[in-house]
Amino acid sequence: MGSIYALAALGFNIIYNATGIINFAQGEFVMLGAMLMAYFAAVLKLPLLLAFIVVVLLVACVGLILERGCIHPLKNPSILVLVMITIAASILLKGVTMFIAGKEVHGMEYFSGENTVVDMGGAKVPTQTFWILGVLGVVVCGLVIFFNLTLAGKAMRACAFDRTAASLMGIPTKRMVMFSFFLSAAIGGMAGAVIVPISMADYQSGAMFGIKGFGAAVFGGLGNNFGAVSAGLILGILEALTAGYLSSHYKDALPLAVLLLVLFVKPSGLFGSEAAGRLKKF
Amino acid sequence: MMKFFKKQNLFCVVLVLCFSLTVFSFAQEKKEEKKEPIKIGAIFSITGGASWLGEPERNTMVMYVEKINKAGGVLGRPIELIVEDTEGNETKTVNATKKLITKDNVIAIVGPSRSGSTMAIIDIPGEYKVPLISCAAAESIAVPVRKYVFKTPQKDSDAALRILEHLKKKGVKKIAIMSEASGFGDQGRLQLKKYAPEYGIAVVADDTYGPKDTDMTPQLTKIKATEAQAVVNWSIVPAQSIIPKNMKQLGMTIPLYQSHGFGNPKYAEACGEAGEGIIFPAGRLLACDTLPDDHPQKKVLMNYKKEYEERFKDSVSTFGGHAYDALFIIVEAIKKAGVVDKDKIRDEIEKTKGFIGTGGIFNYSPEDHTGLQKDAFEMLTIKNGKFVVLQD
Amino acid sequence: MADPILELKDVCRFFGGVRAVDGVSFCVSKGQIKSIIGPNGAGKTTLFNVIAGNMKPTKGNIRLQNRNVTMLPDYKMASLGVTRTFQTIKIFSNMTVLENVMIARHPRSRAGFFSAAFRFPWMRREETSLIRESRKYLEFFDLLGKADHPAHTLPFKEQRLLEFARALANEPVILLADEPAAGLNTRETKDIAALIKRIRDTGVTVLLVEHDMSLVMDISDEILVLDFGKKIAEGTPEHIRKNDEVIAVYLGRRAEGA
Amino acid sequence: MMKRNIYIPYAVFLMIVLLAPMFVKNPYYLGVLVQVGIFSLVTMGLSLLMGYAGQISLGHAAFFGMGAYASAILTGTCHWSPWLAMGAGMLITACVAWFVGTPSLKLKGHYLAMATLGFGLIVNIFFLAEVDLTGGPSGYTFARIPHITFIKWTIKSETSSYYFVWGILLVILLLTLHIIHSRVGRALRSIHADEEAARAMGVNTAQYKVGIFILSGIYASLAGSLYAHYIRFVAPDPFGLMESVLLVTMVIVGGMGSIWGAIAGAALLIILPEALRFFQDYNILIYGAILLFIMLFLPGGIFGGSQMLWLLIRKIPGRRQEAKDG
Repeated sequence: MGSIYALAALGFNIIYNATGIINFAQGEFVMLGAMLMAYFAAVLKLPLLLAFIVVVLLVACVGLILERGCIHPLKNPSILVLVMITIAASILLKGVTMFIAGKEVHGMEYFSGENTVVDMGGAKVPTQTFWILGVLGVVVCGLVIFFNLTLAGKAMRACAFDRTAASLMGIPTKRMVMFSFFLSAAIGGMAGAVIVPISMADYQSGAMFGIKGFGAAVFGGLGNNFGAVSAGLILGILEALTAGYLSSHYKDALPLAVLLLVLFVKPSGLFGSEAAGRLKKF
Repeated sequence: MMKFFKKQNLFCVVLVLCFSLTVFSFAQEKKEEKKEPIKIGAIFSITGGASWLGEPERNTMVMYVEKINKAGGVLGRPIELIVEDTEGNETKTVNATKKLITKDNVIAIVGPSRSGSTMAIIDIPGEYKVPLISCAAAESIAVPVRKYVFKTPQKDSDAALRILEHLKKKGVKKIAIMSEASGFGDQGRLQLKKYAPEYGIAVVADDTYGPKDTDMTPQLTKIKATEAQAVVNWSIVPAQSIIPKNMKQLGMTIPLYQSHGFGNPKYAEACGEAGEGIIFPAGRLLACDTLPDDHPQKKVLMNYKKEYEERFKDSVSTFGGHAYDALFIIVEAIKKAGVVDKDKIRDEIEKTKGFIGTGGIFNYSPEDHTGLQKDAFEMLTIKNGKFVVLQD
Repeated sequence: MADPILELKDVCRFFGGVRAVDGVSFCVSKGQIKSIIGPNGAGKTTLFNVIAGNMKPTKGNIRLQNRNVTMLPDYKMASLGVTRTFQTIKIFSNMTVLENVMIARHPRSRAGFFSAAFRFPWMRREETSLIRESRKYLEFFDLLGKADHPAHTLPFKEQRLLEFARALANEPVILLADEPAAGLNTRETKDIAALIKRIRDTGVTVLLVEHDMSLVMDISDEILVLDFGKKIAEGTPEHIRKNDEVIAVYLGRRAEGA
Repeated sequence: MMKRNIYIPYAVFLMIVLLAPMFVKNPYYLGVLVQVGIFSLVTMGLSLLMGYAGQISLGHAAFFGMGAYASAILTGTCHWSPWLAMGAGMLITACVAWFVGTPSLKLKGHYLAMATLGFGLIVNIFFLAEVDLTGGPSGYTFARIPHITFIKWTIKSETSSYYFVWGILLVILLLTLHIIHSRVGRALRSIHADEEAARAMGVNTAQYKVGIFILSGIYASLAGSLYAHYIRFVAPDPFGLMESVLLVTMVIVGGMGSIWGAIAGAALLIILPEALRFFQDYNILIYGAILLFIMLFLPGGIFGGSQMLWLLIRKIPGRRQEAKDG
């Protein structure tokens, strides 16, 4: 579970870094990924890998459309307006999904066969968990390589650091924003695609992924990808521990309380430095 | 400063204009009203958290109202169905109810889908003297009896009793309860805890989960460590299909009982292989193929199932059945009353006896607005991915 | 030195390993214009922030009119009479020019949530006198004609003036001006110099951080030179002009920097 | 001169509010207007916090819910007088707001958003989990929430609810307008513009931020109590995260930095979904589209929009920015 939060948090970060926006439609990307995956793999019976690739591309395109249609046309928007736009967009995405896919829940088999488990020191771990961890690992490695070794990645980091300076250096910041939406939507789509066998999805599951992902992103320090991954995992583990040992009522409350306490003590998140926080005003 | 504030004045005027426009448009709308059709209102959670409940309910209503109208309507007048959406939100439900009653002047209301929503509006029918038949299960809707409020689903407590009976028969002494943190799950949890001692059954674990949770392994791991001989899960959301999966992954072999909220073929489908052998109480609709031919409900159930599935290309669920029952109870009452009068219709609804619906055989009385006994529930199980009546 | 308004003793401010301000001591006397100069990164702005209460000193002691104010937060310092202007103009762009000045009277008025909500008679009187006083300050800076304009519509120089008007309306004991000539041309700089003198003549002590040497030499009564967070010289403009170490620092730095 | 100017629109508004029931007789419409009043109360407080002090709260539905639950529990379980319960609710909310606000408001931007969001979720989980106190997920069903009695009138019918809620709203509105056009209002706006400069002018920004947070919490709590006595049933759902987001949306759609905008936003976002009932399932699409449209083309909200429109008509250029900033 934590891995999914981590993936969602990564998505938040990528857009945040490029634009300073918190994209509240991020959860919707995860939901779309899950729904499409269920459709392609379970209904159309496409081979897994093909379905996965198609899903990720499709969700990424939705991200692109979102950016082109809603973010791009604005000339000089305030952060708050952008946030509201992403909220409105997420309502729309939800609505469209509801009409196309219906209101039922969709699920599918585990990637490696129904209900297969691996015995690990007495604890039975579903094989899907490894798929999820694997995807997280691949995404993290991919991002590290992308941001550090490729020109486009470096350009995006430059944008994150100082947008004006980056555009003066000839980096097409607008295109970078577009690309960041593409990338984070793709990551969201991946997260959705791997989670659907475990948790199933309907048109409303986006909000939960969104909140948890946002929580993880803030917890780890906005804009800090390493922080996002660790914080996502920590939140997931905290949740499981609370439900297992304390009270399942407060399963969601305790990690939140921990998050709040951390913020109060260290206002820029666990791994965020104050300077890197680059606090954006509303 | 003068100028600055003057500008503000103008915005206020604009605001005020908008406000008065709305007011006037409200006032205008009232005039266009035709008296001809008989208006029946319906309030379902068509969107929002419980849309999978509201959807079949609405579909059922729409389909049968069309059918009735094609056959000449009731008392020679067509029925006009006005469906409202609660969005699963209590405030919206209140608005919808008031709209139906005071703006649309409906003569009776079917719904809401959920217990919480029903409780939010429970006094309104009495205030405006409009009969309402709820499609939500909670016992508190009909206990204490409210003059204008009826319900069609079976009682929660009956479901709990049926489960406990079965557990007792199987010699189970210790159970673990899982429930979803919602009105439905909470009611069931309370009922189970209340009646379990009467059957000599101890509750050794009592856990909840959020309606949108995706993994119940932590709770189940905790339960696994107890001496529970069976898990009883009370939920109405898709999340419950995850429990059998999780249990299988954890290697738990104790039987899983679900509530009547499991009565949706999609849930069984979602469980896949892990769902085999789940035991749960439900109306007979789901397993009507396996009912003996001489069962009084068989014909009604088979017809409803056939018609619904033909029209909507979607498997039938008990929830739609609740709406079916409510609609036809009202229609029968109108026929018997002979006039379209809210109070007379209410009286006739209360006099309903031996009405064969999808939920069971309804007998309302001034003391009982539930209409069903606990034998309305049949214990079902999943065999080869299909609901069948449990034989033993 | 007679009548010290502000007194710093061995004030330090470290950021991790960086000693931005390192053991600085000095006095500002009443009615003086004192300037702090030094190369980029010498710790001038940090020192300002420490005095104004924006940052707590790591070590050391600050006294205002013989009162220990070392650890007081910035808004307290402001109400005690330490007011500042900023290097990058910080006017309240969402308010009118007049309201900008009225804000400065904040510590000198007392209406709270409750009294504001119910508009007690005394509160109305306070508001009226607030407007009257604030208009006086605007008049002093020739801004009265634009009192009701939104502050962000003013041209740059007038925004700077507004910042001064606002600072003065705070009735400061000592005014900390952070590079008031930044972004202004030579003529405007001259106007600012005259203005600072006028402010001093109203009895307000001025502590100045400035890069523009001509401005500093022209108006300062005393100058303090910082380098790497340390005080390297202090004295009258003539004295500083002749100080070898100061010249070395400036020339040396320039040679490196160029 | 300032005084006259805030009282004129107020007086016009007062007349409209008083006269509206002469045209709107249908209880359903009146009921919708009552809800507009209740939500306006919350958005007014939120507008003070967001538009004036420049802080954000994604947990305001929690305060709204605390007022509602306080009224429900204290009148239902403890048999207090509704007025006393209302006061107690506001007091409790104020304490909680102080307790949460003091550390939270040191945070900025998205971190503050997350902190308030987290707080809102925790309070909602509390409503869900404390079954013995709140009735849990099924809502408060231990007792029926009584009608409120004002002097000798029982507020029961839609018309009386309308006058009661809007009467309270009008009083609060007046007080709020006074606060805005005062030393306190200026201090708040200075925080919005530049916190450091505000402190340099002697404004104790931390104290004001917490103060306005508490005040907006109290408004929300009062609205919650009114809600509880009007709907007479409380359940956790209407006080969740989506409601908090909706409240913020109301303020932004209405136009930040204007109390009138807050009322307009509440009115629009309450009336719009009701008006869209006709479209049934499609309302979610239309709703989203309208929201998107407003944000794309009227970034200053309805109020900023009307402002811009007026300026365009009058051909006074150069104020676009102002609408945006406000």
